[in-house]
Amino acid sequence: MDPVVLFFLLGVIARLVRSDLRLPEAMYEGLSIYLLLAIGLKGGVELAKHPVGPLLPQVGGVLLLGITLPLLAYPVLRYVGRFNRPDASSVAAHYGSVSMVTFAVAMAYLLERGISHEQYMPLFVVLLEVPGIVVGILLAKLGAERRVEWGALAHEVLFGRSIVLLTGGLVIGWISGPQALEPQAKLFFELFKAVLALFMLEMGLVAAGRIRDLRRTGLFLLAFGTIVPCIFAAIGGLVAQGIGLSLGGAILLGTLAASASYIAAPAAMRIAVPEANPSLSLAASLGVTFPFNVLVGIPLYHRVVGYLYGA
Amino acid sequence: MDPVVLFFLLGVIARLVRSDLRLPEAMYEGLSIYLLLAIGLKGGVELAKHPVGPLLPQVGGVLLLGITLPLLAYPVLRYVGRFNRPDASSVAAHYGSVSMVTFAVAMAYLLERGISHEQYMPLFVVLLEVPGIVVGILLAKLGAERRVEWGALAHEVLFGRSIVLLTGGLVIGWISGPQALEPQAKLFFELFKAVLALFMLEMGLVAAGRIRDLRRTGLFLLAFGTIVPCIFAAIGGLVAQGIGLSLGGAILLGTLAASASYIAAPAAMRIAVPEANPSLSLAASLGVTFPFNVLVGIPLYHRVVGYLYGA
Amino acid sequence: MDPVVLFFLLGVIARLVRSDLRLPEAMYEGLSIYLLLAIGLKGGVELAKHPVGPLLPQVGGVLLLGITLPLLAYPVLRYVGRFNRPDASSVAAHYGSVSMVTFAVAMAYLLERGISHEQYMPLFVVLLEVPGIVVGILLAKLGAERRVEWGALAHEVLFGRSIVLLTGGLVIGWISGPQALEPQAKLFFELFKAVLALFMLEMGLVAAGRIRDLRRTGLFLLAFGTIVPCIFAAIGGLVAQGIGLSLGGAILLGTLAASASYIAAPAAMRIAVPEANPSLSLAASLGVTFPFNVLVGIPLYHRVVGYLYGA
Amino acid sequence: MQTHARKLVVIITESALESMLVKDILTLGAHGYTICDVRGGGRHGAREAAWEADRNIRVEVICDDPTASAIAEHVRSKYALNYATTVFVADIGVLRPEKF
Amino acid sequence: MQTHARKLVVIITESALESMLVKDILTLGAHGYTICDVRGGGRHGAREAAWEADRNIRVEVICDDPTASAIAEHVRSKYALNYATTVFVADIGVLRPEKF
Amino acid sequence: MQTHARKLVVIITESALESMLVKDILTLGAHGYTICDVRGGGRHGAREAAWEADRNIRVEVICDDPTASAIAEHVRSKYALNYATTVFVADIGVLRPEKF
Ligand SMILES: Nc1ncnc2c1ncn2[C@@H]1O[C@H](COP(=O)(O)O)[C@@H](O)[C@H]1O
Ligand SMILES: Nc1ncnc2c1ncn2[C@@H]1O[C@H](COP(=O)(O)O)[C@@H](O)[C@H]1O
Ligand SMILES: Nc1ncnc2c1ncn2[C@@H]1O[C@H](COP(=O)(O)O)[C@@H](O)[C@H]1O
Ligand code: NA
Ligand code: NA
Ligand code: NA
Repeated sequence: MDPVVLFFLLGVIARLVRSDLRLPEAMYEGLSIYLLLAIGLKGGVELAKHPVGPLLPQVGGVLLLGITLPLLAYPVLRYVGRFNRPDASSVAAHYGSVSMVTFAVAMAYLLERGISHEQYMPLFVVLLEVPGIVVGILLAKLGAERRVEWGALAHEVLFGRSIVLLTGGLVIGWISGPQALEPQAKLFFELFKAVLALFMLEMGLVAAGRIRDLRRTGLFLLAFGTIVPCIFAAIGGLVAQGIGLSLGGAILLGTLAASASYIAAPAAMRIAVPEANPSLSLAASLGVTFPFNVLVGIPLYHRVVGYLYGA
Repeated sequence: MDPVVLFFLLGVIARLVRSDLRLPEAMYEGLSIYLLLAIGLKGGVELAKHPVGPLLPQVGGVLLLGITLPLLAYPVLRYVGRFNRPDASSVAAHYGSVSMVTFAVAMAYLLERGISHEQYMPLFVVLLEVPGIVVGILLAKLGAERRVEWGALAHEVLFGRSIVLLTGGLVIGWISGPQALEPQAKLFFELFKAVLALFMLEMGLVAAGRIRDLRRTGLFLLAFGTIVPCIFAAIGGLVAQGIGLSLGGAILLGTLAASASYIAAPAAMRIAVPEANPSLSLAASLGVTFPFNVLVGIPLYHRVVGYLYGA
Repeated sequence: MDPVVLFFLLGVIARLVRSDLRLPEAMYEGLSIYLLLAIGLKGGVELAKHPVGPLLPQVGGVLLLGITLPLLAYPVLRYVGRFNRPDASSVAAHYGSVSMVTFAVAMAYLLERGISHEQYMPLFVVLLEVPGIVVGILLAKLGAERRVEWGALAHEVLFGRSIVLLTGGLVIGWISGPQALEPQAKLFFELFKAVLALFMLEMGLVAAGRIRDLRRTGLFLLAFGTIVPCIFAAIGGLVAQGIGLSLGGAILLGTLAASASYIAAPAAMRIAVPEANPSLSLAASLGVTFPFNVLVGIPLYHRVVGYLYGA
Repeated sequence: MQTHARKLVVIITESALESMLVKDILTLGAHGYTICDVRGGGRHGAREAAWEADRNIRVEVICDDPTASAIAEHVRSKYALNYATTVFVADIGVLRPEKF
Repeated sequence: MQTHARKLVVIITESALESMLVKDILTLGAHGYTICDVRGGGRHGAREAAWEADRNIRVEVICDDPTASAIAEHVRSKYALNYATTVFVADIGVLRPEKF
Repeated sequence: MQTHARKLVVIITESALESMLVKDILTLGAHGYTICDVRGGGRHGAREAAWEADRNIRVEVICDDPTASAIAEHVRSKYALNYATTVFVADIGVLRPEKF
C-alpha cells in the first residue's frame, strides 16, 4: 500500500482509539494552501508547454461532465434516499464538485505505477470544482420561495480560497514556465508527496470523526457514497475517452468524477442552502466516499477505465 | 516577471476581489521566522569566510546612512506633508528602517540575473534596522514634555524578534561556517525562494488591505511612498560606491535604503510614540512602498545604480 | 559546537534577555509532529531490513531498563530530596521516561562524528517512553486511598500523541520499506536536522523560562537533574553492552536513559497524580536535564560509554 | 467609579457566518464588535473545530438596550433556525458611554 | 426584548482537563458549552501557553440556577484543589429558554 | 450555591500592550488575569488580526470593586486616548472569595 494511504489509516486509527493526536488548525490550513498552490503550479507549468486552442473541446467536455453529475445524483437522493429538497441538492452539489486531495492521491498512484497522463489535468480540477456546486444550488432554489442572492453566491464560489489558489497557481505556473519556477520546484514539486502524506494524516483523523454521523444517517448514505462514485468514475472514464485523453488522464478524470467535495461545497452550501443539514453531506463525502476512493476506488477505477481502454 | 512577484500579485488580487483566502497567523509567523533566520545564516556563513577588520569602514558608512535617512524624511513629512510631529517622526522611522522581505526579493532578482554581490550583505540589514527607529523616536521626543523610558525602548528595539533572529542567524552562521551547516542548508538555503514566494502571497493580501487606508490619507502619502524611495535608493547607491561595494551590493544597499519597515518599526513606534497614528505609516510602507519596490523599484534602482557604476 | 545546539542557545539567550521572540503554538506542534513521525519512519525503514526475532532479547533488556530507572530515582527524591510521595513519584516518572528531542540531538551528534549505530534505535524510544510513566504512577498510588482509573490512564499513556506518532511512523516505515518511502524521504529525512534546529530554538525559549521555577525549588533539583542523568547514562551503557549494541547504539541508549520526559510524562502525571506539583518535574526535566544533556551530557556519555566499550 | 449601563450581546455561532454577521451588527446600530475563535457543543452536536465546517466564533457586542434587542432578534430570526447558534445578553457597565 | 434569566458559569483552568470537564458538564445537566484557548496568571503563577503544560482553557456554560450550582460545586471539589482553576458565575438573559 | 460578589473587568485592546497591561493590572492589586486573542472593530476601524499591528487581545480580570475602579480608570487615562481600547465591567459571583 502506498505510504500516503498508510498515513491516512494512521489518522483513522488514531481517531478511532480516541488518541489526543490533532493537527493544529493552522498546520492543516497551511498544508492545504500548499497542496492547492502546488497542484495549480504543476498544471500551469505543463499548460505553458501546450498550445491552448486544441484543449478547448476537452474543456467543453469536462464542463458538461461537471453539470451532468449532480443532475444524476439528485433524483437518487430525492426519491431513493427520500431526502427533502435542500438535503438532496446539497449532497448532489458535493458529489458534483471534486476533491483535490483525492486527485492528488490518484496522481501519486499513477506516478508509482509509471502510468503517464496529461500533465495539465489540474486545469480540469479547477473546471470541475464549480459547476456541480452551482447546479446543486439551482436544484435547491427552483421552486423555493426564498430568493437567492446570486451575486453574493457567485462571489463565494468563484473567489473561494480553493479556486483562487488553484487558479492562481495555474496562472503563475503558466506565465512563469518551468525554468523561472526552478527555485520554487524544490518546495512545490519535490516535497509534494510527503506533504500530501501529512495532510492525509489529518484527513484520516477528520474522516474517522464523521463515522458516528453515519450511524445516525443510516445505510442509504453508505450505499450512495460507495456505489455512486463507481458509476461516476465510469462516466468520467467514458467522457475522457470521448475527449481523447490517455489512459492515465482517464483514470484521473474518472477519479475526479467519483470524488466528492468537502471544502468548497460545504462552505458554499452552508451560505446558499442553510436549511440543508451539513452533517449529511459531510458524513457522505468525508466519512464514506473519501476513504472509499483512497482505499478501494482508485485501483478499481484503474481497472474499469483500463477495461474501457482495452489496456 | 519573477514568480516571487507573481505570488505577491496573486495575494493583491485575492484581496481586491475580497476572496476569503487568508494565511493562518501561525503560518505567517512561521514563514517570517524562517526568512529572518535564513537571511541571517546566509550572511553569517559568508562572514565566516572574511576577515572582519576590513569591513569596519563599511559598517560605519552603513550606520551613517541609517541615521541620515530619517533626518531627510522628517522635514518633508512635517512641512510638505503637514503632518504633526508624532506622525512625521513615526513615518520617518519607518522609512529610516528597512524591509527584510524587500531585501530578499532584491537578492532573488540579482540571483536570477547572475549579478554577484557581497554575500555578507545581511549584516547590513541588521545594521540598518535599528538606527532609523531610534532617530525617529528622538525626533518625536525632542521638545515633547512626556519623558521617554529609554531603557524599555532600547530593549524593545534591540531584542525585538526580527533583530534577535537576524543577529542570531548571523552569529550561528558565522560560528558554524558552511560545512557544519551543511545539513541545515537544504531547508534554509535551497527552499528559500519558494518560502519567500509563499510569504509574498501573504504580503500581497496584507498590502492590498492597506489601500483603503490610503484613500483616507490622500495623495501625499502616495507621492511620498514612491518618490522618497527613489531618492533614498540613489543615496544608498552613492554610499555603496563610497564604501566600495560591487554593483550587486550597491543595488542591494540602494534597495535597503529605499525600503520601509513594517514589522520592527510599527511595533517600536506603537510603544514609544503612541500618539502617532499607526495606520498612516503602515499605509505608506506596506500599501505603497512595498508594492512599489517589488514591482517597479528594484529594476529601477538597478538602472540608477548601474548608471552610477557606469555599467 | 553543533548548529543544533547553537539554535538552542539562541532560544535560551532570547528568553533570558526577555525578547518577544516566540514560536507560534501551531508551529511548535507542527514541528513536533514532524519530528516524531520522522524518527518513527527512520526506525521503521531500518526495521524492515532486519529479522525481528533476534531483536526480542534486546527489547526485553530495554523494557527492564525502563522499569528500573524510576525505581532508582524514587528513593533519592523521597529521602534525599525530602519530596512528598506524589512529587517524588512524578519526578521519578519523568526521569524514567525519555526525551525524543534529546535522542534526536544525540543521533545528530553521532552522525557528525561518523559513529554508526543500530538504525532501529527509534524502536527503543517507543519502548522506553511508557514503562517509566507507569511505574511512576504505581509508586504514587501504592498505599494512596484514592483509586486510580487504570483504564483511562492506560488509554492516556498508550494513545497519547507521541506514542501514536512514533509507533505510527515505525509501522508505516516498516510496512513500506525504503523504496516506497522514497518520495517522502526528502521531507522526512533530508530536512530532519534543519527542522530539529528550529525545534531546538523553541526548546531553548521554553527551557530558559523554567529557570525561575528552579530558584524556588532550590539546589536539590539542580543536583538531581545533573547527577542522576550521568548515573542513568552509565546504566544505559551497561545494559546496551549486555544486549550487544554497538558503541553508537550504547551512546544512544545511555542518552535515552539519561533523558527526562517533558511531553508525555507531564500530560500523564497531571491526570494520574494531580496532587503532584507539575512545575517541580518540568523545572528539573526541561530546565536542568534537557540543557545539561544537550550541552554537556551527550559528549560526556560518549566518553563514559566509550570507556566501557574500550574505545 | 461611575459606569453607564449598557448591554453585552454574545452570539456563539458557525464561523461561516462571520462576515455576514458583522455587517448585520453594524447595520443594526452597534459601533463595534469583538470576535474570538471557539469550539463547543450543544443541540447540533460537538463542534470541535477539527474541520472547517466545524468551527465556531463568539461575537461580543456592547450596545444600548434597543440595539441589543434588535441584534438578538435579528440573529434569532435570520440565523437561529438553520445554524448552530447561541445568544445571550448581560448587563454591564461602561466608562465612556458615548462610545457605545 | 423579553429574555429569560439564566446563569453563565465560566471556568478557567488547565487545558489538560478539557475532555473530562466537558463530560462532567454534560453529565451535570448542561446542554452545551463553549471553549476558548486562553493564557493567564494567578496563584499558580503565569501560564503563558508557551508549553503544553502551560495552557489554559476558558469554558462557558449557560444553564439554569441548580445546574450552575452543581457545576461550580463539582469543579471546586474535584479540580480546584490540585489544578489552576478559576470559576465565576454571572446572571444573563437568553431568548430561547427551552435551549438551556 | 453561595457566591460572593466581585467585579469582572474586561479590557479589549491592541496586543502590543499585553505585557505592560499585565504588569499594571497586578500592580493595581488584582491577583490574576486571563487573556484571549481576538479580532474586532470599532472607532479605530476593523482590526482583523491579518497583520501584527492589527491584533487585539481581550483581558479579563476578576477583582473587588475598588480594584476594578482602579484598573478601569488606569486603562482609561493611560491607554484609551492613543490606543484602540474598550473597557467594560460586569457583576459576577465567585465561590472562593479569598482568591480574588
Ligand atoms: N448551554 C450552552 N452553554 C454555552 N455554550 C453553548 C450552550 N449551548 C450551545 N452553546 C454554544 O453554541 C453553539 C451552538 O449551539 P447549538 O445550536 O445548541 O448546537 C455550540 O456549538 C456551543 O459553542
Ligand atoms: N483574578 C483573576 N482574574 C481573571 N482570571 C484569573 C484570575 N485569577 C486567576 N485567573 C485565571 O485562572 C487561572 C488559574 O488561576 P490560579 O489557580 O489562581 O493560578 C489563571 O491562569 C488565570 O487564567
Ligand atoms: N461596541 C463594541 N462591542 C464590542 N467590542 C467593541 C465595541 N467597540 C469596540 N470594541 C472592541 O474594542 C476594540 C477597540 O475599539 P475602538 O477603540 O472603538 O476601535 C475593537 O477593535 C473591538 O475589538
Ligand atoms: Na464528483
Ligand atoms: Na529605508
Ligand atoms: Na530517562
